Amino acid sequence: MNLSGIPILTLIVFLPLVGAIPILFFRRTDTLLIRTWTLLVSLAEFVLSLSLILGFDPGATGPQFVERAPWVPTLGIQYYLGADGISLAMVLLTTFLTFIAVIGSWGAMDTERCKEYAGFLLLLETGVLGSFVALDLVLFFAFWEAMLVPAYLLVGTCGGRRRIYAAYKFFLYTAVGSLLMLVGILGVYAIHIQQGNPPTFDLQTLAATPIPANLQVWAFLAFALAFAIKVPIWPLHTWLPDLYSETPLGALVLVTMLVKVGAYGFIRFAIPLFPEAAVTLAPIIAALGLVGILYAGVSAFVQRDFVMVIAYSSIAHLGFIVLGIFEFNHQALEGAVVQMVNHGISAGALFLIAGMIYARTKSTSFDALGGVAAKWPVLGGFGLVAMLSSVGLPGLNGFVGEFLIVYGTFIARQGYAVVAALGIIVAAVYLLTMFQRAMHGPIVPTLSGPDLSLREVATLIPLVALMVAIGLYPAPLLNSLETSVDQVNGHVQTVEAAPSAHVALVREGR
Amino acid sequence: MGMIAFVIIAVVAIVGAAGMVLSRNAVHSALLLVANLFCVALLYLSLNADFLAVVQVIVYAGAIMVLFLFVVTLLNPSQRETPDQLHGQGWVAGVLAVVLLAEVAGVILSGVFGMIKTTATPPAVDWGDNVHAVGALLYSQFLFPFELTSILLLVAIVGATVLAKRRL
Amino acid sequence: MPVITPPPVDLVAILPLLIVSVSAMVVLIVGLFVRQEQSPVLAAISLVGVGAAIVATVALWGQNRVAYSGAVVADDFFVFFGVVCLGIVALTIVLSSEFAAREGFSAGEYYTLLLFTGAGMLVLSSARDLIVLLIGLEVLSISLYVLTGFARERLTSEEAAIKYFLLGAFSLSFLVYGIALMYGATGSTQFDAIATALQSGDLLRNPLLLAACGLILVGFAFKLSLVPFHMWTPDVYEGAPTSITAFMSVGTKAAVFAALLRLLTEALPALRGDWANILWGLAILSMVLGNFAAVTQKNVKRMLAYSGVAQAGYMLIGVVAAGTAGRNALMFYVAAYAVTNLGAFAVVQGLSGKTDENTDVLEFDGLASRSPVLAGAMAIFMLSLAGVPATAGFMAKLYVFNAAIQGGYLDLAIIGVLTSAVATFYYLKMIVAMYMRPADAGAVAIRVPASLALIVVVTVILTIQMGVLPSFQLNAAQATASLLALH
Amino acid sequence: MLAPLPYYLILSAVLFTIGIFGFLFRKNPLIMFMSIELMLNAANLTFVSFARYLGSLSGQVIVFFVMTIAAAEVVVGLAIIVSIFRARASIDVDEIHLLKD
Amino acid sequence: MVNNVWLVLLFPLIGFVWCLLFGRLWPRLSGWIASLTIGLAFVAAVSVLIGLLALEPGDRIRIGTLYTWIGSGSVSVPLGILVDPLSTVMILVVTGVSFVIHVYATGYMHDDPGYGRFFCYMNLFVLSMLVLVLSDNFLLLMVGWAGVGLCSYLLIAFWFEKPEAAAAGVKAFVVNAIGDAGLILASSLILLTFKSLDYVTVFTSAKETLAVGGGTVTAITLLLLVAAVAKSAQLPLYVWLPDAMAGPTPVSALIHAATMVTAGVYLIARASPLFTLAPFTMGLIAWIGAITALFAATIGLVKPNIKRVLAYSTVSQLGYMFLAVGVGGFAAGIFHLMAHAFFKALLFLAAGAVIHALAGEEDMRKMGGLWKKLPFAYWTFLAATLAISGFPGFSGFFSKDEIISLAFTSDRGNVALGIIALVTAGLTAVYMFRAFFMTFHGESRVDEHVAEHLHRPGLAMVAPLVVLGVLSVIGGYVQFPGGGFTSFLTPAFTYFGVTPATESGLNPTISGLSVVVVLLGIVIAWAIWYRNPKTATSLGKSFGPVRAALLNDYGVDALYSLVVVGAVRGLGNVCSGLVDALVLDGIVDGVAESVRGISVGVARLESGYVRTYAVAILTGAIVIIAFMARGGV
Repeated sequence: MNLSGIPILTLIVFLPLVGAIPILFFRRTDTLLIRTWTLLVSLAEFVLSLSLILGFDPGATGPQFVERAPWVPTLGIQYYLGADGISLAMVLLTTFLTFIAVIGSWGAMDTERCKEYAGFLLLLETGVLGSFVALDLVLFFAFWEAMLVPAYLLVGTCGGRRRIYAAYKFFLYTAVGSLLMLVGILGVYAIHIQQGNPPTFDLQTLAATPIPANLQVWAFLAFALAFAIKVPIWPLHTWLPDLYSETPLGALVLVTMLVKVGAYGFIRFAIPLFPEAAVTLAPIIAALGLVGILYAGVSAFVQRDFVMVIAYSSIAHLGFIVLGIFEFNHQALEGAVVQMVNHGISAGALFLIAGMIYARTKSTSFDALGGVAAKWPVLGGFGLVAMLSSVGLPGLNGFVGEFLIVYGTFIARQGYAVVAALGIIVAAVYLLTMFQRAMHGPIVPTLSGPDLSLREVATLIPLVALMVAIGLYPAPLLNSLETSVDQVNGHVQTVEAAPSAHVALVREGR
Repeated sequence: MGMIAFVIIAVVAIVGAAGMVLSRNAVHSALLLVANLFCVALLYLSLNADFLAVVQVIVYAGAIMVLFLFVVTLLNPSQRETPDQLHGQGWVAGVLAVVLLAEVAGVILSGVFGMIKTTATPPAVDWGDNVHAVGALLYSQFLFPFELTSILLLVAIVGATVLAKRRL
Repeated sequence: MPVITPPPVDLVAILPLLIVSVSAMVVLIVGLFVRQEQSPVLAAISLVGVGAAIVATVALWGQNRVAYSGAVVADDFFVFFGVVCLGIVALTIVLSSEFAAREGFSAGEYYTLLLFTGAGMLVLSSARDLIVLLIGLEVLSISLYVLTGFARERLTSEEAAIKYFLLGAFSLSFLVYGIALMYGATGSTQFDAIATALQSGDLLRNPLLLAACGLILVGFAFKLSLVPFHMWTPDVYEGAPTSITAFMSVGTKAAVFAALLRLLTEALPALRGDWANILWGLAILSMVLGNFAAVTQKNVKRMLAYSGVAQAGYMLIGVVAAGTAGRNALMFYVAAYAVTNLGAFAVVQGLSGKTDENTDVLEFDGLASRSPVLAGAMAIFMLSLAGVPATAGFMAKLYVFNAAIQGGYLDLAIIGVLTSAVATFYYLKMIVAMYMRPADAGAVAIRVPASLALIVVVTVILTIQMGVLPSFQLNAAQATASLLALH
Repeated sequence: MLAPLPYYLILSAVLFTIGIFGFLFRKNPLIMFMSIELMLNAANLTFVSFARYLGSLSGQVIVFFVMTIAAAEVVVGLAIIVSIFRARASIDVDEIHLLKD
Repeated sequence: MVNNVWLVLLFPLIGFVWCLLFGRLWPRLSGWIASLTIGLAFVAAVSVLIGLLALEPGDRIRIGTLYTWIGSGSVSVPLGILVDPLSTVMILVVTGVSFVIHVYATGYMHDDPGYGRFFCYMNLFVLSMLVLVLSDNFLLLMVGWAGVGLCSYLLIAFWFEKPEAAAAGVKAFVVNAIGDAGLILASSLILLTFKSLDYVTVFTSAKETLAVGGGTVTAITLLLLVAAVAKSAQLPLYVWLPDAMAGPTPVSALIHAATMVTAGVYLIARASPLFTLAPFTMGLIAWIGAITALFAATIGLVKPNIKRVLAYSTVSQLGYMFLAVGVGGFAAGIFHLMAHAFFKALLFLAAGAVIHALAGEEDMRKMGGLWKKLPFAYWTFLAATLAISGFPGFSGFFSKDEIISLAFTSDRGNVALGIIALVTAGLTAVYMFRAFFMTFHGESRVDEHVAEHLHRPGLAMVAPLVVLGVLSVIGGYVQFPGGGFTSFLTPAFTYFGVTPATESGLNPTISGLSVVVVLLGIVIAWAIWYRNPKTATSLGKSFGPVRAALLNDYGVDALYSLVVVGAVRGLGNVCSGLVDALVLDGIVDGVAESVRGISVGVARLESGYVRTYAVAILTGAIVIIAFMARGGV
C-alpha cells in the first residue's frame, strides 16, 4: 500500500487528541456514551495504525513515513515524524493496548470520573505515540513531557486511596530527570551550532555531530537520567510501585507504555547521540539493570498484593531490557525491543486480570484472596497463561526476548548473563508464589460473583493470542526490527571498531 | 572663602538631616528637614543654580513641607513612639548605613579623579540668566519629559483625589 | 541669551501614548457623569482607547522613529512591548469590569489610572533617556500605588498600598542617585550619549560609573521583584485587588524588562561584563528563593507572587545571556508569562468572591466539579507556568535555557531546570486541589461572568497557541530584536 | 569661591546615607517618608554639583524633574498615609503587618 | 513412513486443543479423545519406527523443518525435528506408556470435577515431551523442556485448593526453572561457540571446534548437567520429585515413567558428542548418579507412604541411568530408561489401584493383606517389583545388570561406582519388597469402613495394568538376540562419532554377584516385613536417629527451605521493606521535606515589617555596589 502523501503518522498521533475533544462536551452522567465513544476512537486508532504495517518496508534503512515541516524555524525546530521498525512495534503496541485498556476499563469507567478517565486516557495515548515517532529532539521532548500530564491527572483523579501521593511522586521524579534532559538537548544543539552548522534539532544531524568525549558523558548522563527514571533503572524505581498500585487497573495497561518510552529513549536518542559515552558507561548501566532484576525480584517475592508483585516484576523485566540495550549487539537489542513488546502484553494482561479480580473482590491483597482459580476457573486459566508469559516460558512470547537478551549479553559479558539467568529463576519464584497465593489454596469465603463475562474474555483473548503468536512465530516482529536494530547499533559499532580513535578522543576531551 | 561657607552650610545641612531622623517629635523633624532643604538651596546657589535654589525653597521647603506639617498635625503629633518591635533594627540600620556611606564615599573619592572632565577646576561658565537658560533647555532638549511630567502630576492628583474621597 | 529651539514635533512616534493619555482623561471626565451601574461604559471607552493605541502602535512597525532629541524611540522593539503592555491593560480592563461595577467604587478614577499605567509602560518601553525612563516609571508606579489600595473594604489592600509605596519610593531614591552618578560620570542621561562616552574606554573601570550602574540596577531589581529586592511582592500581591495584582505581576515586569534591556544594550553594552555578573547572581537568587518560598504558600496570590519572583529570574536569564538569542528569549518569555499569569489571576478572581478575599488554596479544592471550565483553564495556566510542553511556558523556557547555553551560561540553565522542578511542586498543588480533592460539602457551582469567561478563553487560546505555534510571536520578536541590534 | 567637587559629592552621600538610616530606623511613616525626601535631595545635590563641574546645564533641568517626581510622590504618599493612619491610634508602620507569611 | 513423525506431534496437539476448548463442556468425551489421540500418536510412532528400520542403519537420521522460529541477525533457530533411533525410542516409550496411563486415568479420575482439565494438561504434557525429544536443536528442546516443567507444575498442583499441592507445584516449577536457566546459558554458550544450535551442526563440528576436556566444553556440559539434574531429580535438585506426589497418581506415573524425569537422561544421551569431550563432567555425572541412587534408596527404606517410596525409587533408578550415561553407556542408560518406564508406570498404576480402592489412602501402615482383595494389583505389582529389583529374567535385570557391569568395567567406570551400584541394587530389592509386603501381605490394617467399601478397579484400570505387567516382564528381551536394542540405538551416537560403551554379552561374575545381592535383599525384606513385622518396629527403634534422618531426607529439604526460601524472603524484606521504603523513599521524601523546610525558612523572612524589607533592599544594594565597584580601579 502506498501511503505517500498521507500524513499517516500525524493522523495516528493526533487522532486520540481530536477524539478526546468531544468528550469535553458529553454529559458527565452519560457514561455509556462516553465509553462507547472512547472505544470507537481507540478502535479507529488501532485500525489506522495497522495501515502502517502495509506501508512498512522492513529492509529500508532510516525512518519511514517521514513527515517534515519547519515548526520554529528561527531555532531550527522541526515537526519531524518518522518511524522505523522499533517505532512501528511500539506504535502498534500502544494503539493496541489503548484499545484493550478501554475495553478492560469498561466497568471501572462507569463512575462520575468517566469523563476524566476517558479523556486523559486518550491524551496519554497521543503523548506516548508522539514520543515514539518524533525525530526532532524538541518535538520528542514536548511529547515526552506532555505525556506526563495526562498520566499524572489520570492517576490523581481516578486512582486509589493514596493516589495523590503516588501521582505527585511520579510527576516530580520524572520532571527532575526530564528537565535535565532539556539542558542536554540544548547542550548538543549549542555544540552543533558552535561547529558552524545551521541550527537544527534534527536527531540524525545531531547524531552525526562529533561531540568531545568529556561533554558526551555529561550530556549522555543528562539524557540517561531522564530515561533511567522513566524506565526505571534501579535505584530510581520507587515511584513505580506506588504509581502502579494507585492507577486504575484498566488504564494501567496503557500506563505501562510509559516505561517503554524510557527504554525507547535510550535506543533512539541517548545511544545514537552519544555513542562513546554510552560505550563507556554501558557496563555500569547494564550492571544497574542486573541489580534491578534481582532486587525487584526478591522484593516482588515479599509483596502482599497482586498488583505490587506485578509492579516489581515490571521493574525486573525492564532490568532485562536495559541489559539488552547496553550490550550493543544485534541479538541483545532486538531481544530488548521484543521484550518491550512482551512486557506490554504480559504485564497488561496481568493488570487486566488484577482488575477483574478487583472488580469482584474490591481487593487485590493476598490477604483477601485465595482459591480464585477454583472459584473462577476461566479467570484462573487466563491468569495462568499471563503469568507464564511473564515468567518467560519457552513457547510463549517472553522467552523469545529473554533468550535473545541473555544470548546477547553472553556474547559481551558472560558474567552478566549468568546473573541474568539467576533473575529468570527468581522470576519463576515470585510469579509462581504470587499465583499460588492469589489463585490457589482454599477458596476464601469473600469471593463472590460470576466467572469472566464475555467482554472480559474478549479483552484477554487478543493478548493471549499475541503471547502464543509471538512465542511460536516471532518472525514478523523480528524481521521488522532487523534493519532498525542494526542502525542503532551502527552508531556504537563505529566507535568500537576504532578503539584507538576512541581513546584519542577521550584524551582530547580532557 | 568658598570652602568655609561650604563647610558651615554642610554642617548645618547634616545636623538638620540628622536631627530630622533622630527627633522624637515629628513636627521638629519636619522643621529640621526644612532647614536642611534650605541649606541645600544655598548650595545650589553656590553652584550657579539660581533657578533651582528658588524652586527648592518655594516648592520643597514651602509647598511640600507644609503639606508634611499639615499631615503631621492631622495625625496626632504628640504621640510618642512605642518601643521598637524589631530588636536591633537601630544597630542594623546604623551599621548598614555606615557601610553604604563608606562604599559610596570610597567610590566617589576613587572615581571622581578618574574623570578628566570633572577633576579639573570647574569651567567658568556663564549661563547668563539661569532661569532663562534652564527654561530654554527644558523646552528644547527636555521637551518630551517635560510634557510627561504633566501626565505624572495628573496621575498624582487623580490618585490623591481617589484616596481622599474615601475617608476624609 | 539662548534661543529656544524646540525639537521637531513628532506626534506619530508618540501617538499610542497620546491616545492612551487622552482616553484616560476622557474616562476621567465621563466618569464624573456616569452612575455606578453604568461603569461598563467606562470600561468600553477605555477599551476603545487601548484598542486604538494598539493599532497606532502596530502602525509604527518598521518605522524606527527617534524623536524629541533622542528622548524616545518608536522601533520594533517598542512595538512589541507596546502591544504586549497595551494588551495587558486591555485584559485588565475587562478583568476589572465586574469588580468595578460594585457599589461605592470609583470606577472613573480606576480606569483612568489603569490607562495611565498604560501610558507609563509605553514610555518605559520607548525611553532612550534615563530621565524619560524615570518619569515613565513614576507614572506607572504612582498609578499602581493608588490602584493597590483600591479594594477599600479590605485593610490588607491599604496595607499593601503603603508597603508598596514606602518601599517603592525608597528604591526609587537609589535609582535617582544612581542616575545622578551616571550623569556625573558620563555627562549625559541619554542612552546613545552614555554609550558614546563609554566608547573611549577610559571610564570603563571607573568605580563611580560602576557604582552608578549598580544603583540603577537596584532600582530595576526592585520593580522586577528580584531577590533580595522582592520582599514587598507577596504582601502587595496578596493585598491588592486581584485584577491589579494580575496587572502588576505581568505589566510591570514587561515594561520594566523592556526598559532594562534597552538601557543595558543601548547605553551600557560596554559594561556587559559587569552587569551580567550582577544579574547572573540575581537570577539565581530569584529562581531559587522564589521557587522555594512558593512551595509552602497557602494563599494563591502569595504563591503566584513568589512564582512571579522566580519567573522574573528566568526572564533575567535572557538578559544575562544577551545576544539575539537572549533578547528573543526575554521577549517571548515576557509575552508568554503575561498571557499565562493574567489568565491564572483571572481564575483566582473568579473564585475570590465579592469581597475579593477567598484566595486561599483551599478554595480551589474540587474546583473541577464546581466549574470545569475554570479548573481546566487554571490547570493549563499552571502547566504553562511549570513549563510543560504544548503551552507557552514551555517554549519560553526552551528559549531562555537555549539562550543561556548559547551564551555559555550552562550554570544558569541547570539551576533553571532544577528550580523548575521545585516549581512543579507547587503548580501541581493547584491541580491536585482542583482535580484530586473533593469540594467542600457546601460548595456551589461558580457563576462565571461573561467578562471573566472572555479573558479566560482568550488567555487559554493564547497560552496554547504560543506553545504549539510560537512562530507568530517569535517572528515579531525576532525581527524586532535584530533591528535593535543595528543600533 | 567654589568648594571642590568631591566635597559636594561626599556631602550628598552623607545626606543620602542619613536618609537611608532614617528610613530604616524610624517607625513613623511620615518621618520615613521625609527620609526619602532627604535621599532625593541628596541625589539632586549630586546632579547639580556635577552639572556645575561638567559645565552642563542639563543636570539642573533633571533636578527640576526629580522635584516634580518628589512632589507627585508626596501627594500620593501622604494621601495613602493619611487614609491608613487617620483611623489608628498610633502612627507606626510596624503596626501594619497583616500581610506576612 | 518417517514423515509420520509430524502426526506424532499433531495428535496430542489436537487432543490438547480439544480438551482446552471442550473439556469443561463434555468431560467424558474429552477424556476418550485425549486417550485416543495419544494412542494414535503411538501408532504413528510405530510407523516411524518401521520407516526407520527400513533404512540403512547408518542412514537412520532425518531432519524436518517447519519454519524459522527465531531469526535475529546471525542467529537462526528453526522449528525443526530430528528423527533418529534415539528420538524414535523416546517417542515410542512416551506415547506408548502415556497412552496406557491415559486409559487408566479415564477410570481413575472418573469422579474428579476437574476431569476435562486433567486430560487437557495430560495431553499438553505428552506433547511437550514429544517436542523435547523430537527437537533438532537446543532451543526448541527448551520449549518442550519447559513445557514438561509447566505441565508437571499444573498436574502436581492439580488439586490446588490443597495448599500442600499448590506448594508442591511451585516447588517443582522453581527447581525446574533452575534447570531452564542452565539450559539457556548452555544454549548461549553453544550458540556463541558453534554459531548454531542445531544438533547436527554442533555435534558434527564438536570435535574440531572443542578440545577434549577444554574449558568451553566443560562449561557447556556442566550447564547442560544443571538442567539435566534439575529435570531428572538428581542430587542436589531432587527435592521437588517426592513432593510431586501431591498430584493424582496417573500424573505420578506419567512424570516418573513416560515423561519429564527421563528428559535429563535423554539430554545427556542426546548431547553425548559434547559430553564425551568433557571427562570431568562425565565423571561428575557418574558420581552424581551413583550417590543419588544410593541416597534415594536409603530413604526409600523408611518412608511409610507408598507413593513416596515409589518416588524415591524413581530418584534412585534415575541415578542408575545417570551412572550409565556417566560411564559412557548411553545406550544402556536409554535401555534402563525404557525398562524403567514400563515397570515404574506399572508400579504407580498398581499402587494407584490400591489407593483408588482404599479411597485415597496412601499410608502403607494402613494397608496390608490386600492380595486377596485386589488380585490384579497384587500380581502386577509383584511383577513390577521383581522387575525393578532386577530379578533375573525380568526387564530390570537386563538393564540394571548392564549398568552395574559398565560401572565396573567401562573405561570411565571404576570399582567404587560399581560397588555403590551393586549395594544400591540390594537396597532396591529391600525397600521395594518392603513396600510390597507391607501393602499386600500381613494382617490387614485397613480402616474398617474403607475395607467394606473397597473400590474395585474397572476395565479401564485393569487393562493397562495387564499390558504394563507383560511389558515389565518381557521388556528386557528386546536386547535379544545379540544386543538388538543397543545395536538399533548405537547409530544415533556413532553418527556423531560417539561410541557408547557396551557390554560384550553378560559378564558372568558381575551378573552372578548382582543376582546374589538382589536375592539377599528380597530375603532381608521377607525376614523383616513378612515373617515377623515386629522386627521392623524394633529395628526402627534401635536405629532411631538414623531412621529419623532418613525420614527427613537427611535434612536436605529443610536446609533448602531455610537457606533458599529464607534468603530470598530475607533479601526481599531488606530490599522492599528497608532499602525502598526507608532509604530510597527516605531520600525522595527527604528531598521533598527539605524543600518544604527551606520554603518555610525562606518564607519566614517575610515578616510583614516594611523596615525589614528595607534592610533587605539596602543589603542587596550594598552587595551589588561592592561587587560592581570591585571591578573598578
